[in-house]
Order: sequence, then C-alpha cells, then structure tokens
Amino acid sequence: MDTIITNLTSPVVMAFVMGIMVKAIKSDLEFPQVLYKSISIYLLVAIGLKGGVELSKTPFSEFILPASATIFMGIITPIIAFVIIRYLGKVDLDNSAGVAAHYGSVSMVTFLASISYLQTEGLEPEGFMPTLLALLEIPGIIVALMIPLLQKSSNSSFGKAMHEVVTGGSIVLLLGGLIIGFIAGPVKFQSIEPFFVNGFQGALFLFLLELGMVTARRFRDLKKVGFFIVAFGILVPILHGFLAILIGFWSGLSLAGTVVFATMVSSASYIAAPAAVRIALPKASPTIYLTASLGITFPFNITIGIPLYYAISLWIGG
Amino acid sequence: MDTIITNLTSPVVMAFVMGIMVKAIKSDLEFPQVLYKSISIYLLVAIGLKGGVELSKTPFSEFILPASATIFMGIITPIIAFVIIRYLGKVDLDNSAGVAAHYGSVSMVTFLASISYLQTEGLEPEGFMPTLLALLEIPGIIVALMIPLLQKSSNSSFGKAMHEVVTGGSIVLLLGGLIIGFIAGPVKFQSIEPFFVNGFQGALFLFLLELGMVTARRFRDLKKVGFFIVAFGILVPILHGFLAILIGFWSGLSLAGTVVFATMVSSASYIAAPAAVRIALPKASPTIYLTASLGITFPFNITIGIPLYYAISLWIGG
Amino acid sequence: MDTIITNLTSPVVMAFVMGIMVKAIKSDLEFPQVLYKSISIYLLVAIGLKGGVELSKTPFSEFILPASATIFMGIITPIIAFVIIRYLGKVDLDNSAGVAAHYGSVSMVTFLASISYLQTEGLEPEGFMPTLLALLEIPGIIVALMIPLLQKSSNSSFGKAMHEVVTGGSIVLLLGGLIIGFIAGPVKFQSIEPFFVNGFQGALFLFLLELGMVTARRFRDLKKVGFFIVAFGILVPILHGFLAILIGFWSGLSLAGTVVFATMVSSASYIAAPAAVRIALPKASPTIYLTASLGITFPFNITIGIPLYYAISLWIGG
Amino acid sequence: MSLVELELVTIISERFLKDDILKMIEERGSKGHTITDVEGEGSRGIRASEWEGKNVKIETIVNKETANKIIDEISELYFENYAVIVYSKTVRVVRGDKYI
Amino acid sequence: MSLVELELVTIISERFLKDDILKMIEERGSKGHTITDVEGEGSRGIRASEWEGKNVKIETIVNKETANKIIDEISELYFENYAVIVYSKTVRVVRGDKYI
Amino acid sequence: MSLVELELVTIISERFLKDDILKMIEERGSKGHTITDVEGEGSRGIRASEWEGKNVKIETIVNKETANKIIDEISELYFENYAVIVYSKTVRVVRGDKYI
Ligand SMILES: Nc1ncnc2c1ncn2[C@@H]1O[C@H](COP(=O)(O)O)[C@@H](O)[C@H]1O
Ligand SMILES: Nc1ncnc2c1ncn2[C@@H]1O[C@H](COP(=O)(O)O)[C@@H](O)[C@H]1O
Ligand SMILES: Nc1ncnc2c1ncn2[C@@H]1O[C@H](COP(=O)(O)O)[C@@H](O)[C@H]1O
Ligand code: NA
Ligand code: NA
Ligand code: NA
Repeated sequence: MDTIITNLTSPVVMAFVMGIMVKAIKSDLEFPQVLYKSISIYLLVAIGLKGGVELSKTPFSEFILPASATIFMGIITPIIAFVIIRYLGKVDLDNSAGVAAHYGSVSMVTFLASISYLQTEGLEPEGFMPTLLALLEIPGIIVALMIPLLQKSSNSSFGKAMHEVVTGGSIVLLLGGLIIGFIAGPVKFQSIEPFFVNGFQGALFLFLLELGMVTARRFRDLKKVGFFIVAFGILVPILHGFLAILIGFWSGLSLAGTVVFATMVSSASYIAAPAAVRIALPKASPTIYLTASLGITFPFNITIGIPLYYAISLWIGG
Repeated sequence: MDTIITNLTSPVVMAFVMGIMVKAIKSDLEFPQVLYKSISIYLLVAIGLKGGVELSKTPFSEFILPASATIFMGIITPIIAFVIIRYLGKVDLDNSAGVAAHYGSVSMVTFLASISYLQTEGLEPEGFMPTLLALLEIPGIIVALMIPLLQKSSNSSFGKAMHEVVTGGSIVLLLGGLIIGFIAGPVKFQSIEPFFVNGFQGALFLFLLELGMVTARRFRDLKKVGFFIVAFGILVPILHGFLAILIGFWSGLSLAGTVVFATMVSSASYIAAPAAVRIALPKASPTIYLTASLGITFPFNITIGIPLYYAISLWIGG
Repeated sequence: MDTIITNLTSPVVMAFVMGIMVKAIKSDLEFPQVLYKSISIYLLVAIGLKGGVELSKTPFSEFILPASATIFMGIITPIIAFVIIRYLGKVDLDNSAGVAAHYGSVSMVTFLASISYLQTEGLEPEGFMPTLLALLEIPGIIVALMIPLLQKSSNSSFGKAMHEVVTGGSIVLLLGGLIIGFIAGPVKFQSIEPFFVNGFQGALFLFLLELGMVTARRFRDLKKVGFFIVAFGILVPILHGFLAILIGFWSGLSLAGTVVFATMVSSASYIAAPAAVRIALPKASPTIYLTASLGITFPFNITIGIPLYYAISLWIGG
Repeated sequence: MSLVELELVTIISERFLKDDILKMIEERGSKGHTITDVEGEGSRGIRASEWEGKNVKIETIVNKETANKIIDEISELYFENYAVIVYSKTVRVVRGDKYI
Repeated sequence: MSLVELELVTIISERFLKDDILKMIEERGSKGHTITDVEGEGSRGIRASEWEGKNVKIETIVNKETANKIIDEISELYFENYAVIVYSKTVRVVRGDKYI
Repeated sequence: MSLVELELVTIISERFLKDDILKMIEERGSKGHTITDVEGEGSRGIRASEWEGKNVKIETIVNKETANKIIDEISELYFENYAVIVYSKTVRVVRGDKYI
C-alpha cells in the first residue's frame, strides 16, 4: 500500500492522473499532435543512446543471459495471451492475434515509469535495460502475427507487416540510438548528454500528461469491449509480470533490474504493435486492442502494477 | 530612467523588441503555431510546478493575506476598468465588459518578465507568487462577464463561458502544475527540475520573440481603435499597479513581491480572457480588446511598466 | 584517415548517417516539419547569441582582419563557382548563377559540425566565428544573383530577391541573436545560457538525424543531375576550402579558427540561397542546385571535408 | 461501382465553435465528417487569439435534406456573431447508403 | 484562357495507407496529387494510434476514365477493411492537357 | 435560406508565392480566402526547401467574373516558372452578397 502511494505521488504518475482529470472536467486543452510526436522521438533516441553507452561498458558475459531471457519472454507471452483470449474469452482469431501482438511487445513509457519509480526508492537497475527493451519490442509481434498464418491460408500482407515491424519509427529510433551510443561510448556521449539526460524526466512528465488525456479518451470504449477484456487487461499483465520475475532473477538480474524486466514484459505496446496489426490483420478491431493496451493495462501498470511487481520481487528474491 | 535601460537590455525584453523589428522590416520569418503553443504549455506547467513546490514550504499564515489581497484586486480591477471605459469612454456595454474581463485577469508573460527583471536587480520575490497568479486569473473574468448579465436580460451562453473560464487550457495547466508541485514537494521535484527550471528563461526568450511578432501585427489596428483605447491601455495599468502596490505592502509582501504583484494586477490577459469573452460576449469586438491588451498594455508593461512599478514601490515602501 | 574515423564516430555525424540509413531501409519514420523548423530557429538564435556574447569580449582590432577576409571570400567564391559551372560545365546562365549563389553562401550545420569536430580534437576556435558566419551568409548570394543582371536585360524580381536575402528568416534570427548577445554581454546572458548552450549539441544531433533523411531523398536525384555536377559538388568545396585556409591563416586566425573558416567557405547554403534563387531566377532548377548543395557537398563536407581541411591546415600552418 | 449524388457541405469557422458545430451536424443527421486546420480572412478579419489556433474547415457528406437543415441551422445560430461561412456542392460518392 | 472540365477525385483514409494509395493512383494514370492532413470520424470511429497521426486527404485531378478506375480500385481494395472514403466532382481547370 | 451559386476558385502553389497571390486576388475583387497547408507532387516534382515548408492551397469564393480574372492572372504570371495549379467549381452559398 505504502509503495503504491509513493508511486502515485511521483511527478510523472501525477502528470498522468492530471491528464485524465483534464479530460474528465471536459477542458478544451489540446496537446498539439506534433508535440506528442516530437517528445516520442526525443524519448526513444534518448533511451537508445543511454542504453548504448551503458552497453559499451557491459561485459558480454553479463549481458547474454538477460538477453536470452528477454527473447524467451518475447516468444511465450504472446502465446499465453493468445491462448487465454482465444479459448477462455472465445474471441475470434484475428482479434485474438491482434491483442496477443500488443501484449507480446512492450510499452516504452511503462518501462520508463518503472525506472523513475525505482530511483525514488533509491535503486538503480542495470544500465543495459534499454537494450532489453529493444530486444523485447519485436519478437512478440512476429510470433503473434504468425499464429493466424498457421491457422488460415496465406496472408498477402504478412510480409508488409514484417517490414513495418522491423523498420517502424519506434524501433528504428531506439536501435539507431543504441548503436550510436554503443559506438560513441561514454566520452563522446558527453557533448550531447545534457540534452538527452538532464531534460529526460521533464519531457517524460509532459508526455505522460498527454498520455493521460489519450487514455481518458479510451475510457469511453471500456463498456464497448466488455468485462472479459477488462479482466484480461489486468490479470494477464500480472501473470506475465510474475513469470518475468522468476525468469529475471534466474538470468542474474539485480532486484531493480528484475522489477524493470517484469514491468517491461507485463506491459502492452501501443506504438509498434498497432501499426503492424493494422496492416497484417485489418479485420482486428482497434477498439479492442487499443482499449485493452492503452485504456486498461497502461494505467494499471503505471499506478498499481509497478509497485506490485516491486513487492513481489522483494518477496521472492529480495 | 536607469532602471528602464536595465530592463530594456535584459535578453527577454530584447527578444520582444527583436520580434517587433522582424515584422517591421517585413521579414518572412514565421514561428510555427505549434511551437508557440508548445512553449506556452511548457511555461504554464513550469510556473505551476515551481509555485506548488514553494507553496508546500510556505506556512499558511504567511500566505493568507497576500491571497486575500489578490482576490480583492481580482474583483475591483475589472469594475474600475469597466467604469472608466463605459462612462468615460462611452463604449457600448458588451465591448466595455469584454475589455474589463481582460484587465481583471492577468498576463503570464508579463508576470514572468517582472521576475526576470527583479532577478537582474538582485531581488527575489516570494516563492508563492505563481499561486497568486493562478488566483488572479479567474475572478476578474467572472466579475466582468457578470456585469452585462445584471444590466441586460439573461444570457444563455454565460454558463458555457464560465465552464470555459474554469476549465480553459491555461488555468488547467497552471493549477494542475501547482497541485502536483505541492504534493511532490522539493525532493520529488528534483528529477524534473532540470527540464522545468534550467530551460525556463531560454524558452521564455523564444516565446517573447514570437510575442513580439504577434504584437507587431496588432499595431496595425491601433488607428482603428482610436485614441481613447490607447490612453486607456497605458493609464489603467498604471492606476491598477499603483493600487496594487499599496495593497501589496499592506498584505505583507516584500519589496520584490510587491513589484511582481503590481505587475500582475496591472497586466491584461490575452489567453484566458479572449476565449471566455468570445463565448459570453460574441458582439464584443476582438479588435478592441486584443489591441488594448496585446497591442498596448503588454508592450507598455514589458518595457516601461515594470521598472515604473519598481520605482514607485521603492519610493513608497523601500 | 584516422581523423576521418574520429569524425565519423562523433555522435552528430553518426546521427546524420543514421538519418540516411533510416530512408535506405524504407522506414516510415517521419520527422514533423514543425520540429525541423523549431530546431532550426533554436540553433540559429543560439549561434547568434553565443557569437554576440563572444564578440562583446573581442577587441575590434582582432576582429577586423578575419571579417574582411570573410567578405572577400564571400565575393570571390561565387565568381569561381560560376566560372567553373558555366564555362567548364556548359550549364545555362540561370542554373549557373543559381548554383553559384549556393556556393557563395554558407551552411550553418556544416559550420557547427566543424566546431564539434574540433572540440573532440581538443581545439577551440575563436569565439567570434558565428559573426563571420553571419557575414558570409549574404554577400555571395548578392554577387551570384547580379551576374545574370549584367549579362541579361533587367530582371524585375531582383529587388524582391534582395529583400528576401536580407530579411530571410535565417539571417534575421542569426543577426538578431548576435545583436542581443552583443548588447547583453556575458553577465546578462547567464539566465538564458542553460537553454541555449547545454541543450545545443543534443538539438544538433536531432537536426542532423532529420537532415540525413532529407539528404537521402536528394540522393535519388543524383543520376538526374549527371556526373559533372557530382564532381563539381566535391571538387569546388575542396578548392574553396584550400583558398580559405590560406586567407584564414593570413588574417591571423588560429589553427582551429582557420579550419572552421575553411569549412564555412567551402560549404553551400540550403536555407537562405534557395529562397532567394527561387525568386530571382525562377527558371533555375531546384533539382540541380539542391542536389549539388544538399545531396553532394553537404554529406561530403560533414564526413570527409572537415577532417580534410583540418589535415591541410595542419600541414600548411600547424 | 454505382455512384450516388450527395451533398458535400463545407463549414469554415473559428476554432472554438468546432465542438458545437460537430454536435449540431450529428443531431441533424450527419454520419461522419472530416476536419482540416485552415487559416483565413474574411469580412471580420481578426480572430480571438493565437492560443486558440487557426480556423477549422468541417466537411460532411450528407443527403440533400440534411444539407439544407445544416445550412439553415448554421445561418441562424452563428452568422450574426461569429466568423463562419458555409457552402455546399454536389459530389459523386461510392457506397452512398453509408452516408444517409 | 480555355478551361477544361476534369474530375477532382478525393480520397480520405487512414494515414498508413497513404503510400499505397499514391502508388496506386499513379499507376492508374494520375499525373499529380495534393495531400492534406485531416482529422475525421465516420462509421468506424477509432483510428489505430496517436503515433501514426491523423487521416490524410488525397486529391487528384484526372480525366473521367482515370477517375473511374481509381474509384473502382479503392472500393475493391480498401472498403472492406479500412477507414477510407472516396468521392469525385467535376472542376474547371486551366491547361487541361497537363493532367491527362 | 436562399442559396446563391458562386465560384470556388482553388489555387495550389509553392509556399513563397502565398503573399503575392493573396495580394493579387484581393486586387481582383476577392473579399476573403481560406488557406490550407498541403503537400503535393506534380509535373515538376521538387520544391525549393524544407525550411520554406509545404505548398499552400488558397480557396476563395467569388463571382464568375472575378473567378475568370483570377484564373487568367494566375495563368499569365505564374504558370511558366512556378509550381502552381488553379481550378474552379460552382458552389451554393448562403448570404451570397457577402462575397461580391
Ligand atoms: N470569400 C471567401 N472565400 C473563401 N473563404 C472565405 C471567404 N470569406 C470568408 N472565408 C473564410 O471564412 C472565415 C470567416 O469569415 P468572416 O466571417 O467573413 O470573417 C474566414 O476566416 C475565411 O477562412
Ligand atoms: N459523411 C462523411 N462526410 C465527410 N467525411 C467522412 C464521412 N464519413 C467518413 N468520413 C471521413 O472518412 C474517414 C473514414 O470513415 P469511416 O471508414 O466511416 O470510419 C473518416 O475518418 C472521415 O474523415
Ligand atoms: N493532377 C493533380 N491533381 C492534384 N493536384 C495537383 C495535380 N498536379 C499538380 N498538383 C498540385 O500542384 C502543385 C504544383 O504542381 P506542378 O506545377 O505540376 O509541380 C503540386 O505540388 C500539387 O500539390
Ligand atoms: Na509485453
Ligand atoms: Na489585471
Ligand atoms: Na560557401
């Protein structure tokens, strides 16, 4: 309970709540769409760069197990999500695969919120976590989009969707940043450090304010998607988070690293996955997958999920 | 005279003058509207946050008198402005009330310019000044919009205008920031401080550059509004500023706090008030109220008003 | 060779390469046009301000020779470029003058990249270099646009183009910043320094990422313009750079100052010149002048040119 | 594909009227709309503020009857006090039933 | 100046279809196009994501025959699965040969 | 409401011609206009620079005679050297007198 309050009073989480309130009181405040996109670009590049610089300092041996664990989770979480929604929820094939793609991938902002949270608790996760974020972004989407391929006849737009997944804006910025950070290393990074490090938390604050407003708009669709999806959007992240804690500790991550890992795995994508699903599975309804990922799982993780994964991690491995 | 030159050579004031010059030489330079809006959002949130953090450190007893003084000024200044423009200027009811709403509310940038100015003079106003800014933003508009209600039959759009006043973008950002800053307090604020504090003066610089260009466009309307409005736009701020200095000292504000208070009170809104007046008093002409507030009072205050209020404050209370 | 690698692994140059790659893999990443423009505005104002502050500390006697050298280069480089393209390349009059205007003016980003490069080499050029940048921006365009005037009958839009050159957005921001920085001086500049100095390299990073994407789009036109223009876009900068090194040392610039001077002189404009040429010489083809300046000379200078000018400067004057 | 003739009604107005107008046209029977940010100048000139942003252009494809209702409503409600114009033209649309 | 009557075909669609549609209309014979960022709502409501950005409106001036080909193609390829509408109207154009 | 038939003239051009064109149409009798930022491609392809920004679309509602004057003027002044197109269509407008 206490950890939840610590989390709820951190500036970035309050910004998110403020965004929701702004829409609740029907304010006419609008964030320019360009500002939203510009901050996204900044955050992705910044995460990539910092991750790359840290990676350049990490011995390969320390990194290989967590990396493998990440890819493993990227493969099994979309399958778990698919099985639950398809056979327990009796949702049709396309929508099930569409939702699975979202829960197999990852939400950058949830990832960042967990790092912020841990820092206020005085903990510092491994520096290479952003590399894991990049590793986790893609496989889950590919796995999920392959499921209907196996069950149906061929799908002409699968190839196009794969191109989108691999060359999508978010992954390109993250990976590009990682590579540049890795090559530049800590010394050459110094010149651009003030811009990408000092400003980071504040930019995240504004971003979460806007995301709160976006989320509030999704709330209107909650009744459309029904009770099952709501339950799904809360319980599946907890399940994925729990598995990730076990695997995280096993792979040698620190307590803080494990919490971030669990948060990442439990989170659902709302940038890379929607674009790919829209192409590969046009019949899957954005109302379902975006309401689940952005209207339920995202606010759940930001407010309650992160402290929960922290509590579980403390209990299991602390 | 000396203080005016100090003021005129401060970077933010020079940026404003530069903006005016840019238009005077008919340069084709254009600021993207989105940049203008993004910087506004940033400035409002930043002021709110800093004000909230400071408020969390202020004992209630120290704050109650200045707060009351602020609300008092918010009630009487629109009445003074209305009486002068309606009965001395013989302007019609709607336009009089529309202008009064602007002079009863406040201009964020004028407020900021006064703080910048005092800092170059080596003075630091009370930390809770942004709270007073938020308190002063609304009441004046409500009072001014109620005047035609009393004099005319009922107005169907008054309720809608009230909703706009209370949930308008600028007040929501300012108040939201205040509340978050207050709850977060100085320690939790640290993570987002570099973004919102270090970058502040520079962002204000760019904003004033753009405002200079906007103001220059208003200059074209000066001859349309006539001599009375021009005189009004200079003399009423001086009157309001003078009253505010008396009330400010009485309420226990420091010298610097009083100067900022006087600047705030004397300033005229150009974000919150125009939106509300457009809704409640559609027959009031934007050419009149925007030329007065943005074309006359704003440049007057930025260049001459602030050092003048400083000189008067020194003379009365120094 | 070594110096080229040092240059290629600096973050800003890698950002440029990343931008090219992003387009090469056909990613759908798009930078909002407003972000591009906002960063341009920021960079120009920042360069101006810093240059102005430095200029206020420079004795006039130290500055007069380099300033004269700059104007001299601004006059002869467009003539050299014109003669080569017109008589060697047998390109028509309008296109020759159009290209000459670009090579007589200057590219802000190339200028900045050379300063970044020198800083990683541990060298610091003279503080007044941005003033030279401003001085070099205009004369070359005027000289180039006057050539067709002398050869043809009168051109009605020459006056309009001159107005554009002198009041164009880039020159206004740069000069305005210079003047404000000069008047403010180092002490008053402090308040806005964090915004304009600390964030600078990072903003440049994002800008070069975007410029890489823009350049990649120009690559498609390389075959349209033919071999002569490609050779021109590489050899003329080397020639101009070489002349600039001789003149730079002669005018008393330091080693670092000379390298920046040579880079500036060798660079080709892609903001001020295109706008003016579009007005004065509408028959000149943007495909030719923009492909040459942005598709060839810019990437050449950023990657190989700068270390080359450094090597030559070391060899001649080190 | 069979094309149906319908009316494309275009409304250009100050930005702050956007939500009002959208609600109104929906009530009159519009099934969809497209919004564009535009700038403009007309007989009134000045707009309320930079902060509010530019004008908006609202386009909706409707049948003749709905078009007339919308045009009448706009004329009555907004013409006197606000910067707003409205016009309509006939367009050929596929899947005409979608819009009625 | 002699004016020629041609068709102005307007396509409004989700942003991510933009490149596809542009390629298609070019193949069908369009010599140029104009793109506007728009927002919209229709029978489907929700768009895929904020990141992707708004809808696009693609306008192209073509002759009657090309117009029909484009309209048919859009109806076949996209109507079932995506948020896209298309309509056309006749406009008077100078230098009509430029567009055919 | 009585609707009047007027001409909606649309001009699409490079951004830097905007002020010129606005001045010209005003001189020819236009009482207002609406401007939209657009992107486009035509027979010339390339635009002058990223810095300048996108193309603009200028729309003005005028009477037939003014429409013809504007179209002629555009054709004469800009067609040869600049990326600009112009077309016109008839629209039904309320309060037609406002535009003449
Ligand atoms: N003749 C016209 N042609 C095109 N658009 C117009 C015209 N007159 C007015 N407008 C648009 O309608 C808005 C409101 O016009 P007004 O009420 O006349 O100020 C303007 O800002 C323009 O965007
Ligand atoms: N009746 C309409 N009038 C104008 N635009 C429409 C209409 N219906 C749909 N649209 C536009 O077409 C897009 C796709 O529509 P839909 O497929 O119905 O969701 C919407 O986002 C709107 O921009
Ligand atoms: N066939 C067309 N349909 C629609 N817009 C066009 C067409 N051709 C040209 N345009 C627009 O007009 C601008 C100038 O065209 P151009 O002079 O052919 O390069 C282009 O950038 C487009 O925005
Ligand atoms: Na996940
Ligand atoms: Na006031
Ligand atoms: Na040059």
